[in-house]
Amino acid sequence: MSPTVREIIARLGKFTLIRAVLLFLAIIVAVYLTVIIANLGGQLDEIRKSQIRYEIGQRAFGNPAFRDMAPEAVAEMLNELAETEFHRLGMDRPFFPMRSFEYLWRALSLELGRAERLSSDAGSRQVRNILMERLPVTLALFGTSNLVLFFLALFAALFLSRRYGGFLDKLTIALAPSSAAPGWFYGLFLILIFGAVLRILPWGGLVDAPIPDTRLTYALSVLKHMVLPVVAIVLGALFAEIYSWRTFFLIYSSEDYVELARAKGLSSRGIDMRYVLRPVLPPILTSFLLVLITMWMGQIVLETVFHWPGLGSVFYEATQANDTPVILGVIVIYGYLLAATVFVLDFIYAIVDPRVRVGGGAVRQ
Amino acid sequence: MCTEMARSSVGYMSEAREMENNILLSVKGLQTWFELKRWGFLHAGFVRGVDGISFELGKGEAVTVVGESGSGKTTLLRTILGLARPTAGKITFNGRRIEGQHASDLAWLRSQVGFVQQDPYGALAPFMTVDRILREPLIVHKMNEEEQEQRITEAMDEVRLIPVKDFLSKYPHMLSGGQQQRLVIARAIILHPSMIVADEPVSMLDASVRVEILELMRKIQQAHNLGVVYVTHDLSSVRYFSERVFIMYAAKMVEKTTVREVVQSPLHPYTQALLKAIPDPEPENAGRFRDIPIGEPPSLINPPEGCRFHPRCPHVIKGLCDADMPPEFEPAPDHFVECWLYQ
Amino acid sequence: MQNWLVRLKGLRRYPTLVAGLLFITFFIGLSIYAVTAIPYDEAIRLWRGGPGVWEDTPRNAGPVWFDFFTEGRTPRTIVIRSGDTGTITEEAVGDGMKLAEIVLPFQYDYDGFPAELRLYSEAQYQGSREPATVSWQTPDGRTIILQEDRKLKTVDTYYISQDQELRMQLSGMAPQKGLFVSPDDTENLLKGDYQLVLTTQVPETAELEAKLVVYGQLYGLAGTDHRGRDLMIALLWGAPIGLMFGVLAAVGAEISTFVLAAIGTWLGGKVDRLFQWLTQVNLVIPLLPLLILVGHFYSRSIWTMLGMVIALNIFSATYLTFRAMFLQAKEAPYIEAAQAYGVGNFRMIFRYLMPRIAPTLLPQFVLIIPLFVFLEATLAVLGLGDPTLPTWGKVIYDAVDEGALYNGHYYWLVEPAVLLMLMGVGFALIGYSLDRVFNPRLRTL
Amino acid sequence: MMRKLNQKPKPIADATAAGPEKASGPLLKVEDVVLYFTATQGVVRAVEGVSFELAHGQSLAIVGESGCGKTSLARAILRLLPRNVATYEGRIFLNGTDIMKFSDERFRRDVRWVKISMVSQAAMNSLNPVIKLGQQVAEPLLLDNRTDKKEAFERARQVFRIVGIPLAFLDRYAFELSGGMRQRAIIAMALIANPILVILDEPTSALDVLTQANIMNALKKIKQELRLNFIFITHDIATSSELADEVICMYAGQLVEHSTADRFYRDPLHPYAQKLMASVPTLRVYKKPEFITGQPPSLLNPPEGCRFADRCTKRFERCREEPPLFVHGDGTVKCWLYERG
Repeated sequence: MSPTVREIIARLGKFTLIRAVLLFLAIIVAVYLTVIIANLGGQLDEIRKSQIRYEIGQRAFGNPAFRDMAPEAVAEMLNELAETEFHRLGMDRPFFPMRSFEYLWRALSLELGRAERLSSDAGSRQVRNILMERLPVTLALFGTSNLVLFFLALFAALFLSRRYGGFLDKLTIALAPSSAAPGWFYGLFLILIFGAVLRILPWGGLVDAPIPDTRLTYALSVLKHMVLPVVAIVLGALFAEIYSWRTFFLIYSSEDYVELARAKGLSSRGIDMRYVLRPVLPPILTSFLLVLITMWMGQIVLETVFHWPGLGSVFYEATQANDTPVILGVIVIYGYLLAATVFVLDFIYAIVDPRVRVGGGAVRQ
Repeated sequence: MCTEMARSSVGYMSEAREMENNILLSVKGLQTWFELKRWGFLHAGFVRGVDGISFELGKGEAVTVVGESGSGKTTLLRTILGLARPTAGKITFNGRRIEGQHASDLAWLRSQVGFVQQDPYGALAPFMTVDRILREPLIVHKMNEEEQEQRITEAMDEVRLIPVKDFLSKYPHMLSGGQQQRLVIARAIILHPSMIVADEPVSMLDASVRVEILELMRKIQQAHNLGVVYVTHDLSSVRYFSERVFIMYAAKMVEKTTVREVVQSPLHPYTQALLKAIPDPEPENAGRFRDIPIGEPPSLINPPEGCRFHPRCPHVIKGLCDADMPPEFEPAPDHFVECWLYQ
Repeated sequence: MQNWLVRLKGLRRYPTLVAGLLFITFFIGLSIYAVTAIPYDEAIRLWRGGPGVWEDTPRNAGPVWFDFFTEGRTPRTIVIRSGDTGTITEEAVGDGMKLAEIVLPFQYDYDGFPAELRLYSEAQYQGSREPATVSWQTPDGRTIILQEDRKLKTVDTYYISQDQELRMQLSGMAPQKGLFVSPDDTENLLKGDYQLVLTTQVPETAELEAKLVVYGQLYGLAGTDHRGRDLMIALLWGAPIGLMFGVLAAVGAEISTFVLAAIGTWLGGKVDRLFQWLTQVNLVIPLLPLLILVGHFYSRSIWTMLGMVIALNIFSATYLTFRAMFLQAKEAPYIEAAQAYGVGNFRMIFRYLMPRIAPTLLPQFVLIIPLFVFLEATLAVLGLGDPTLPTWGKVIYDAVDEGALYNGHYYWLVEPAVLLMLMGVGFALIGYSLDRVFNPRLRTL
Repeated sequence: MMRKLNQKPKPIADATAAGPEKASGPLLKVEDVVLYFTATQGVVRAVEGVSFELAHGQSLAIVGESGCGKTSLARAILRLLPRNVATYEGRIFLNGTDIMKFSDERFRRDVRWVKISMVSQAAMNSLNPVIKLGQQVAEPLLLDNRTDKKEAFERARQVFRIVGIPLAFLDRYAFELSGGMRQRAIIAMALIANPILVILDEPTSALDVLTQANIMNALKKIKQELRLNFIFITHDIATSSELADEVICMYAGQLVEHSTADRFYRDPLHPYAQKLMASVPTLRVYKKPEFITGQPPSLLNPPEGCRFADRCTKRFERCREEPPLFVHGDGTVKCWLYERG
């Protein structure tokens, strides 16, 4: 009998579990690599030590005994205290392997201690709070723009696949190279036209200067601010995606089962939905995954250009302010976000492709 | 006809004595299984390509293996060529062992066995010229320059791709189906092998060209006294390949006999079914129904218990055929069959 | 390789390809011109600046061809040196001193006011510094005292336009405007001959020199940036650097991935699974932030960046596309035939597998170049480009950083952006048309 | 063991055929059908003016080497034209009505998969991988709401039984089926709309011998019970005799001989047909097969006169002109040898 729903869920569960484990292993290796690169010149240790000295210094002020000592004596005492503290934390042990794993664990759990200069809007100096505060803002922009891109490209590609050789088709082929430029690049021009010259859309930022009071006006203002960034992101990849997906459709619509569907008398709309769109989804998802990966990278500059207070701009501020813990924190968070993107798309892939859902035969080595 | 080679039918001689009484290829209880992996590392069973096969081939003797797709015939060929490692049994070529050797130390076998494949266009690298295609095996076997030139022209003459210089600079897509297959044959004999393995050499050619290529292969076989193992699924063309024929089903050789015997008095139920199924071009066919077993060829991953044909066999003996694997019987001289009906 | 040539000859029928090739040959020409016209160290000197390098160029001046759009003649920069157009007259006044008078005359008949005025002077002598008076003579005979007793340093720069007392003296008008109008008609400019006179009493052994620069609004073909650097240098030199970075990165990343994919697919088993997993890891590594980390900690030189980009792109996602192609090629019967006549692993990979897929590598390779060209620009826009090199990304960074959009210097941002865009589009045009020629699946459409 | 089809489902939207028995003229009449394609090197003249008639209840086999235009002829009849079609002319009468004049929409609604259906050559991947089998097979009945869902699936079960597929396979996917089963599913799909003519294009060439024979048995049973007419296209002469009452032999885009099965398989008229029959190895009776030297002409610029001339052993000077179709006994042949009739 055909596999019951329970079996399908069990198979999907097993499939996604294995994917999740493999992805998590990948994140560990990626972050470990980052930690190693970061500490090649011993920077990580410097930061850690300066943070410890700072804490010791804070504690020392509280203690009245120090207040009346001569300044050199105080400095010398603090140094001593710092040295014992370093020893206690085993800072003098060799970096490999033990301490590197310790850094790895701290990085993975995002406890990177205090930022050197930056602080979150809520005033906290903890790296994790700074990042967590900015995460939803980035996700909002990233999510909307890529959903718009996906559906716009999908239906444009489907529409074009039936007009092979038509004017619109040739136009797309001519425009496809426009996606060579990333989103932030179009952002600059959009700001130039709509912000500077026409002055009808805000330059950037999340919301109007005097924060609107009601929730509705606040949301509207945010939407208004999102228009340009979303258009920039979409323009950065739209035509290349339409071109490549329209090619997928063309190749798949010359498959034998589409010929048979046409022979069976299905209307072209019927064929598109069941015979072209569904079988083509898996390769489209794979190609969209690659787009998302490059999108994440483009996010940094785009947010900077649009002053969009997300992870990207905090990363830029961190580089300007030379704030290493925050830089490390953002890299780790991006690692998680990339892994999440890969996982989500893999999961959708498993649902869409029956071979995985129903379990194709084992692969012969 | 090929030289009828005297040999005793039952016992198998030790390898050493095989050498001088011209046994070219001896296969005893051969097994070649592939491990199946799911998601790259989970063991998911074995594909039993060849599962206990024995036969012998004399020098200069041709034999035909008839088997359908999924019967394991390709695995048998790959094992003889040393491309698939046998998991059990013995296989020796010119007295030297093949099983158990790693692919790298089978180099001596490479020049000894020529390989003619089914798809003529696919068997030729599309980006190489004819000259390059023929030169590659010679380069791999480290032959000097003039030896290469001499062998290339000699091989092309033999397969009548003449005038030679017209073809040398051509690419495979510029040749017709027949010419492509001739080039494949030329490449197979260029290393002066002592045996040719041909996997359905003519099945993808048009009827009119098919016979031409068959006759060419027969001429080459006799000229160089080559042992040949033909594989085909087309029983009606066996008579033009060789004297002896082996019928293969689900990774086993169910019947071994001469062409005349297989047509006049097939013993194994599967062979009988094959004969009933294959039409000759006669108008009466349109009216008649063929009485052949239904069902599908068995999977080689978990084949049926006992005799592998029992689920489709019209004469199945309950309790015997579906329980134990039938050994090889010889109900008539030089006519072997693996079926409990002849115990 | 004969059938490659046939296919290449057939390319003429593809207009997009011809357009793409035109763009790229333009940039190659630009690069050759840049490298020959302004040799490397000359470009670096002009770009990195240093004492006196940017003195003669105005700040934030637009490109000269702006003039076509404005009917009037926008002011250009005028430089008057005491050595040539200016004159020095010296007269001994006893006890080892001399009275020196430097006159720097110039004719001003532009329609607009100058952007800025500056007086550079040098007075080489020992002992305490002597006061000097600077006066300004207008075409209608008026003389305005700019500075009463300015103590001239050995190398002195007098920013006339920023001189607040002068501004007060000119009833609040900015000096570069006030000095060029007659008192009764302060709106439109007074054209004619002007001159600046510098008189000082210095020891006889003193060597005096002075230079007045009347900065115009336009300069050169590309205009200047906030430091007065001629953007033309960056626009010219941006081309070879962008090309070099893009092509080398593409070669490094694509070829290595291609070879590894061939090896991984042919050997199969553990090697293939390891490479696939490394691709997974690579997918999860955030490329740009890591590059920035390296640039931040170690060095931002373009060579380190190039090395890192290639290293991080070896197991990029294209590995999976190549792997799919190689898996298909591996099943071809001629591979099995080659195994049969004894071809080893190495020869199989390099002479049997790779030539089969190589044609599809070309379009992919060309399409990757613009991504790397923009990556280099992205690094620069984040302020992490190679500090020494004049690149387009650096110009964009300065423009965005200095708020070019806010105060209307659009040319500053648009010029490098358009060039960057054209190079990217050029490669993409070639890449897409090659894709249609070489990609077997597309050819059948 | 095959349940006799008791009642024949009401023919649906039966505008043209007045039921196969009563019609007077031939079921199918093809006149001068021409089909050319544009390829990069020039115009490929795949079908060059083919004409023939097919009476009711008769099955026709079309044989010929690869590239002779037999598949193109089938596609021409069912108007399944690829993008690069150059010329498509001629007249095709189905039960007396010229369906060539139908608009594409009317052809789709009234003829394709209503009166004529097809079992395509590439059966192995003719099934949509992401849709269940039952849906695909029942689909033609659900178009233009010809029938409701329940009746469509009932009909699907019926045709599955006829071609011998276990009913459980209705909600399986294509990749779960063996080659033989997929082929039967395609045949079931062709029968679903109760057509009067089914075109079989190399239905079994990719299958093993026993499965092929089983499917041939099923087709013969369908031919007898449903009184269906088949056009059976294959390059395998021996298999063609399984289902042929009449045989057409094609060469280089032209019909060279059309005669009854008895005539063609025993003693064909056209020299090419004779050579073709001679090159087929037979199992039961020993005869030394011969081969035909040379290759078929290119369809880009076919030679003047008879296209088989340069390979024909019986060539004489008349062959420089193109021979017309001569009537000879109850068949027709395109060869000057039969000029006197």
